[in-house]
Amino acid sequence: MDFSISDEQQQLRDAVRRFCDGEYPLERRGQRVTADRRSKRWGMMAELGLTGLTVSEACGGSAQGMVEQMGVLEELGRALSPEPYLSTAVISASLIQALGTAKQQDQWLAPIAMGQLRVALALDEPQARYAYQGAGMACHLTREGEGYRLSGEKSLVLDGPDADAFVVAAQHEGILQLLVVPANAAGLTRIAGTTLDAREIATLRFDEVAISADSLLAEGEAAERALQAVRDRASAALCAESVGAMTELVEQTREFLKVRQQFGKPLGRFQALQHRLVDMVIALEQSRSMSAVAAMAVDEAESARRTRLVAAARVTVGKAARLIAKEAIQMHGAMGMTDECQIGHYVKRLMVAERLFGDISYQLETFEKSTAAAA
Amino acid sequence: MDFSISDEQQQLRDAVRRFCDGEYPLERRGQRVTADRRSKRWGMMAELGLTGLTVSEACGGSAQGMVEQMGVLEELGRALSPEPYLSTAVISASLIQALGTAKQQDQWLAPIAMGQLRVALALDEPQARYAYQGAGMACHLTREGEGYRLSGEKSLVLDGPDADAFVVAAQHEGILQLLVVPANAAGLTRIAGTTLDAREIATLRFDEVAISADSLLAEGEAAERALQAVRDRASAALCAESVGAMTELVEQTREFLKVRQQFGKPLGRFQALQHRLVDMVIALEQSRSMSAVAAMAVDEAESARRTRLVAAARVTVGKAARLIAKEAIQMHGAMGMTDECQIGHYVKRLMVAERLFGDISYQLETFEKSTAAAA
Amino acid sequence: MRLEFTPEEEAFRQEVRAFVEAELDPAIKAKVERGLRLEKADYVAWYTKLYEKGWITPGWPEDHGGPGWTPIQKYLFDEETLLGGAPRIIASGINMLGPVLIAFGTPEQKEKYLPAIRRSESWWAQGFSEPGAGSDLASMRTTAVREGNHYIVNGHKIWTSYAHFCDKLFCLVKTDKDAKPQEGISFLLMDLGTPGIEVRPIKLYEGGNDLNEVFLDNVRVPVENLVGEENKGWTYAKYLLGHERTGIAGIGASKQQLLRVKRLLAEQGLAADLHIQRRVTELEIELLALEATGLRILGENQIFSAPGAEASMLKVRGTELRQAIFELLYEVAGPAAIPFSEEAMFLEGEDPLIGDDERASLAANYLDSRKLSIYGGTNEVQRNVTAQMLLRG
Amino acid sequence: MRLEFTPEEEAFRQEVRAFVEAELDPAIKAKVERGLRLEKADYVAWYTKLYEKGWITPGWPEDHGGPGWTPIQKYLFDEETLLGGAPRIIASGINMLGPVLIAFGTPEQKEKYLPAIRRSESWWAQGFSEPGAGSDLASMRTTAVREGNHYIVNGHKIWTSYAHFCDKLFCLVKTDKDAKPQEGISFLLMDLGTPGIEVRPIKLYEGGNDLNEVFLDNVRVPVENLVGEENKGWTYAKYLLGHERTGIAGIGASKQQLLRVKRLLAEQGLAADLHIQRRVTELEIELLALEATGLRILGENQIFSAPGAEASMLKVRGTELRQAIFELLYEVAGPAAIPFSEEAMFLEGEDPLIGDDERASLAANYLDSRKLSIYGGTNEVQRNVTAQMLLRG
Repeated sequence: MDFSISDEQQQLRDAVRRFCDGEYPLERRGQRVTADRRSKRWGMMAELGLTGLTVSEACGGSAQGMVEQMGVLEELGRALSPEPYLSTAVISASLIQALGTAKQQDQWLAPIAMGQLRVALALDEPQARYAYQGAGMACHLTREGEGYRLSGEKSLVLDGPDADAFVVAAQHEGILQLLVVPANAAGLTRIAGTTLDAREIATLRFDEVAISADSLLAEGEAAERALQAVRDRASAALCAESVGAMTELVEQTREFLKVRQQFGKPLGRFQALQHRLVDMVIALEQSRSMSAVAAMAVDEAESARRTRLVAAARVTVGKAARLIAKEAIQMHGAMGMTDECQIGHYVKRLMVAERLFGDISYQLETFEKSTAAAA
Repeated sequence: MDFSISDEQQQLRDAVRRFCDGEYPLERRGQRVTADRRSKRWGMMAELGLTGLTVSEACGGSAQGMVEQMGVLEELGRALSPEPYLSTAVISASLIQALGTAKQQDQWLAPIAMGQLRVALALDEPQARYAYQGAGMACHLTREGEGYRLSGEKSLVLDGPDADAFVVAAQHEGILQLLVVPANAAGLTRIAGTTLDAREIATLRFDEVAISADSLLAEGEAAERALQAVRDRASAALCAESVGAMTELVEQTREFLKVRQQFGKPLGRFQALQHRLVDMVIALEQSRSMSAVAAMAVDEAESARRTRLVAAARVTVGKAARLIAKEAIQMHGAMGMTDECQIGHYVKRLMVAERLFGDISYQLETFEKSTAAAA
Repeated sequence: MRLEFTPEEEAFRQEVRAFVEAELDPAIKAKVERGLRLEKADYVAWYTKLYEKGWITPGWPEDHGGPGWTPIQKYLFDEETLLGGAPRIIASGINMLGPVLIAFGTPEQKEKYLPAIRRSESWWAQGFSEPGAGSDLASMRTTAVREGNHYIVNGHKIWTSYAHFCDKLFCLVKTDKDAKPQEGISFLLMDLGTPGIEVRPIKLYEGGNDLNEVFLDNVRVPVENLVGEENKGWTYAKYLLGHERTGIAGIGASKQQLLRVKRLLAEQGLAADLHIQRRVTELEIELLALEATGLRILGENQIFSAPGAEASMLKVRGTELRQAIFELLYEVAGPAAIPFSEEAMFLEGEDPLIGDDERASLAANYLDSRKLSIYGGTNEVQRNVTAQMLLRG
Repeated sequence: MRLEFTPEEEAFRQEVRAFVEAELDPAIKAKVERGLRLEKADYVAWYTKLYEKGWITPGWPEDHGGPGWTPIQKYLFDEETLLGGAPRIIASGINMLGPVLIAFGTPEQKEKYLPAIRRSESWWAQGFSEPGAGSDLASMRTTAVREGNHYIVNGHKIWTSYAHFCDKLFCLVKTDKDAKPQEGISFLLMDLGTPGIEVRPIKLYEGGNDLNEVFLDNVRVPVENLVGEENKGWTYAKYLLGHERTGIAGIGASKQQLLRVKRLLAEQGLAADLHIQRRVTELEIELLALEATGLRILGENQIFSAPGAEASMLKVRGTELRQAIFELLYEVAGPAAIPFSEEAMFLEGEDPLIGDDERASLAANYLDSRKLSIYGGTNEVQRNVTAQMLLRG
C-alpha cells in the first residue's frame, strides 16, 4: 500500500486549482449561476482536458484512473464548482467507456471529451430509497418492432436540466437495461429544479419514448455489474469532492478562531474550542486517507473488496462531514448561519454529497453486505 | 407529577448517611470485608429499621415504598456498602411479601425485619444471558410424592455466600415456579466467589434437593408477573444506588480539579475539562431524575408502563455511569487507576450495577418491547 | 413524590388540549407540524385566541393579566400547546420585556406598553447583540448620550429576531463610556419608526429571514423611555435572561418533532428498520430524562450538583436533544432531502419538482436547528457559567 | 498510489507470519489473545526468539543491530506480530533508551548497554514522571548534585512501568535548581541495585501491578552515567518521546482485539444481534481509516492539516479506538463480567466460581484500557499540542 502522490497528479491538481481560483471567486461560491455561464465554464474545463479524463485516448481523452482524478475532484469540491464533472465526466463517460460499442463510444465519448456534450445519469426513482436493482424499477421498456418504448419516471437526475443526453437505467421484463437517450427525444419531459446547494437537478418523465436497439449499452448481469461499479466510482468521486469542501471548512474555521475576539482574547485561546478543532482535523485527515483508499480501490480492486472499501470511505467521509459542518457553524456563531458567510454553502454541498448514491446508513449496510460476500 | 421530597424521606436518608459515615470510612470503601463484619453490620442495619422497610407492619416491618427507600439506596451506594440490602431487603422481602401465604410471611419476613435472616435471589443461570422466562430455565422441579425434587444450577447469586435461604426460580414442566430453599438443604452445594467490586457472589448447584409443597411461593402467570415486578423493583434500586455512587465520583472529581495543579494552574481552570465536568453533572442530574421516576413507577404504575419507565431509567443511569466513570478516571490521570484511590472502587460498583438484571442493550430492548406492549 | 399529575392538573391539561383542538387554525397547525414558515398573521391569529382566553401571558403576575398558574400548569400549557401544533410564543414583548417592565418600569410605562403587548397590537424587538460581540454582551459599543430630554443613540445591533414583525425595540446602550464592561449600560425603549432607525433583514443559509440588523443613527429617544435607573441596565438584562425558566428545555417541541419522526418513518416504510428505531428509542429516553429533570426542578427539597445552574443545564441538553431529533428527521428524509427551493418552505409550495413532498423541508429544518445551540447564550457560554458554579470556592 | 503492497512487501509479511506461527509459544499466544497477565519470562522468551532472528530492534540503525527495514516493513512487522498474538515490545531499553544512547551516548555507554538490551539480559525502567506532576514533566523535583565523580540523586519517581522486571533505570533529574522548567535537567543512567534506590509496586484497580514508584535517597551515580551533556536532558527526553512513530496507533493490537470480539460474539451466539453487529462495523471502518492514515504518513507529497502533529493525532485516535474496542468486548461479556478475582487473569486460573470463563477477564481488560488515553502524554496534552500547531502564526 502506497499513498505517495506523483508529480503528474500534483501538476494536474495545481492546474485545476488555478482554474478554480480564477473562475470561482470565494464570495460567489454556492450561489446559483446562469445556464450560459455554466455552458461557458464547461467549455473551459474541456480545454483543460478535464472532461476527457475518463475517456480513452482513441476518443480524444487521456484515460486516467480515479487516483489521477482525485485531486481534480478535491479542487472542484473546494471551489464548490457546480459543473457537471461528476455526472458527465466521471459517471456517464465511464459507463459508456466500459459498456459501449465502438460506434457508441465514437458517438458519445468524443463530444464529451471536447466539452460539446453533457450527459447525466437517470437512475433514482420517486418513492425508491436507494433501490438500485433492475427488477424493482418502475421505468421499463416494452418491445416495439426492432426497438423499444420507454416509460416511467426518473428523479434526482443531477445536472439533468443542462444535459444533452441521459444514461437511463430501466427494466425489460425484470432485467436491468442501461441505455442512452437524447434529451430531445419525443415523449421525454424534463422538470427542472435546484438542489439544497443551488445546483441543477431534474425529474424526467418518459412517455412511450422510442428507443432504437443501438441505444442499449448493456443488460442483465453485465448491466448490474457496471451499475455497481459506476456507483462505487461516483462514491469515490464524492469522497474526494467532500474532502475538498471539508478542507476549506476547516481552514476557514481555523482562521476565524485565530482572528475572532471574545471576552478579550482570540477564540482560538479557548481550550474547549481547541480540542474540538483538533477533532475536526482528525476527522478530515481520516477522510483524506479513506478517499485515497476509495480511489485506489476503484482503480485496482475486484468488485466485492472495491465496494467494501468504497463504502467504508463513504461512512468515514459522511460522519466527518456531519461533525465538521456542525462545528464550523457553531464556532462561527450566528454569522455561520448567514447566506453571506461561506460556511453554509460548504455545509450544504456536503449534505447533498452525503445523500447521493446512498447516505451513511445505506453505506454501513453496504459495507456489512460486501464484507459478508467477501468472507 | 411531583418530585418533592418529604421530611420523612429526608430524615430516613440522613439517618442512613450517619450510619454510613460511621461504618464505611472513605479509605476502606470497596475493600472486601470479613463475614463476621458483614454479619455485624447487617444487625446494625436491622436496628436502624432498614432490613424491614419492605416488610409489612404485621411482620415487624414498616411497609415503605420504593420512593421512601430511594434515599436509603443512594446513601448505601455512595458509601459502597457491600451489605445484602438489595438482595434481602428489597428483592427477597418484596417477593415473599407479595406472594407468600400468611405462614410463609411469618416464617421468612419477621426474621428478615429483625436482621436474623439473609435471603438471596437465585435467578440467573450459566449460559443464559438475561433470559428470565420460566420455560427456558434449566433449573427444574420434578414431582415426588406430595413435594418435589429441585435440580440444576444457578449463577450470579449476589450475596449468595452469606445467605440463609434463597428465593429460587425454576420450571416445572415448562411452567415458572418461585420457591424458597434454605441454604442448608441437603443436595445444595454453594460455590462462593467475589464480584468485580469485591462483594460476595455464589453459584448454586441443586442436586435432587427435596422441596416441600409449602416452599412454593407462586407459579405460572402469577410467578412471571411477580418476577417482572421484582426485576423492575431491583432495577429501580440499582438506579438509586448508582446515583449515590455517581454523586460521590462527581464530587471527588470536582474537588480534584480544584486542588490539582498542572502547568502552573489548577486543572479546573482548563476549559476543556470544565465543559466535560458539566457534561458529567448533566448526566448525573438526568440520572437522579430518572431514578426518582423509576421509584415512583414501581410504587404507582401498572406493569407495562412501570417496566417501560424503569428501563428508561436504567438506560439513562447506565450511560451516565459509563461517561462519569471514564471521565473521573481520565481527569484523575494514572492516580485514578490505582487501588489506593477511591475512584476505581466507585467505577467498579457502577460496572456491576449496570450488569445486574440486564445491561444497557437489554434495557433498550425492554423499553422497545414495553412501549409496543403499551401501544 | 408522585408519578401522576393530580386530577386537577389532568383536568387542566385536558382543558388546554381541547382549547387547542377547537381554536387552532388547521392551516397554521399544518405549517408548525411540517416545519414550514409562519407569517406574522399566523402568530397574531393564535396569540389573539390566547389573549381572548386569558392565556397569553402565563409568566406575568395576575395583577398584570397573568392567569395565576402554578409552575406545573405552565409546564402543561407549554407542552399541550406545542404538542398540539400551536406556534411558539416568539414575541419578545411577552417573553422578555413584559416581566422587566412589570418589575422595573414606571406606572406610565406599564400602562402604556403592557396592554398592547398582551393584545399583540405591539411587537417588540430585542436589541442586545452587536457585531463582533456575539455572546460577549458586556462589550457592547452602542452609545446613548443625554441631550436635554432625549438620549441620542448611535450604534448597530444584530441578530434581532423578527424585527421585521415589530414596531418597537428595547435596547441595551452604553450611557457611561468610561465604566467597566457590564457597567454603564442602560435599558431603553424605542419606537422602530423613529427617524434614524433602519432595520435590515439578514438572509440565512436555509432561506430564512427571521433575523435582522438594526442600525441606529442619531436616534432621539425621550428620557421617559429609560427603564429603571440609568447605568443599571445590565441588572435588568440579567433579570430578563434569567426569567424564562419553564420552557427553556423545549420539551413540548421535542415531543412534537418526535411524533413527526414516527409519522415519517411509517410513511416511508421504515418502521421496521431496527437501526433507525433504536435511535428513536434513545432519543425518547433522553427526552423522558430531560422532562423529569425539568419537573424535578419544580419540586421541593431537591438535591442539585450545581444549584443556580439548572437553567443552563436544561438549555444545553434541551437544545442538543432537539438538534439530535432534527438530525434524525433529516436522515429519515433520505435522498428526498437533496432537492430544495425556498418554495418548499411554504404550505402551498409551487416548486414543480418538489410538489408537496414534506421531506424537502427537512434539510432546511436541520440547518435551522443549528441555531438552538447558538442563540440565548451559546452552549459554550452555558457550560462556562455552570463550570464556574461547580468549581468556585 | 497503490492499494496493494508490493510482492516483496507481501513476501516479507508472509515471512513474519510464518515466523510467529512457528516460534511463538502457544501458551504465551493464548495469554495475549485472552488479555491475561504475562510474566517477565513470557516476554523474555519471545524477545529472545526475535533477537536470534535479528528482529528485536527494528527501530535501531543497522550498524547497531537494526534489521534495516523500510517503514512499511516495520509497519508489517508490528501488525503481523501483534495479530499473531505475540507480546508487545514493552522493554523501555529497546523502545526508548536504545535510540537515545545511539544518538547521544558515549562509545563506552553504547558498548556497555546496547548488546545487553538486545539480548534481553538487561531491562531498563524509565524514571520520568513524578508525583504531583503528571503530564507536566518539566516541573520535576528530583535533584542530582555533583560530588566528585558522582551525582547524589534524591527524589521520587512514579508510574514507572515494569520496574519490577528491571535491573536498570534511566532517569531525568534536575541538575540546576535555578534554571527555568525544561532547563537544567540531565539524563542519568543507574543500576537499580545501587544503595538508596527502592522500587515499590503500585497496585492498580483492576489488580495489575505493572506500575511502580521509585524512591531515590542519596543515590550515588558515577558521572560516566550521564548521557550527553549536563543540563541538556530535556532535549534527549524529547528525542526519546518523539522517536517511536510507527506503532503509535496500535493498529495490530486493535485488529487482534476486533478478531477477539468476533470470536466471542460467535461463541456467545450473538452474531445475529444487529445492534452489536453495527457497532463492530463502525469500529472496523474506523480502524480502516486509522490504518490508512498511518500508512499515508509514510507516503510522499502528502497534504496534512497540521504538519508535525501527525503522531499526536494517531495517538489520540488510536487510543480512543482501542478503548472503544475494549468497551465493546466488555459488553459482549454481558453478566459474565460480574464475577472477578485476580485468579481470572491467569491462564490456569484457579477461581472455582469463574473456572476458565474468558469473559471474567474482560472487565479488567476494559479498566486497564483506560490507561491508553493517559500514558505517553495524556490525550488532552496531545490535543493541546496539535491545537498549538494549528493555531500558531
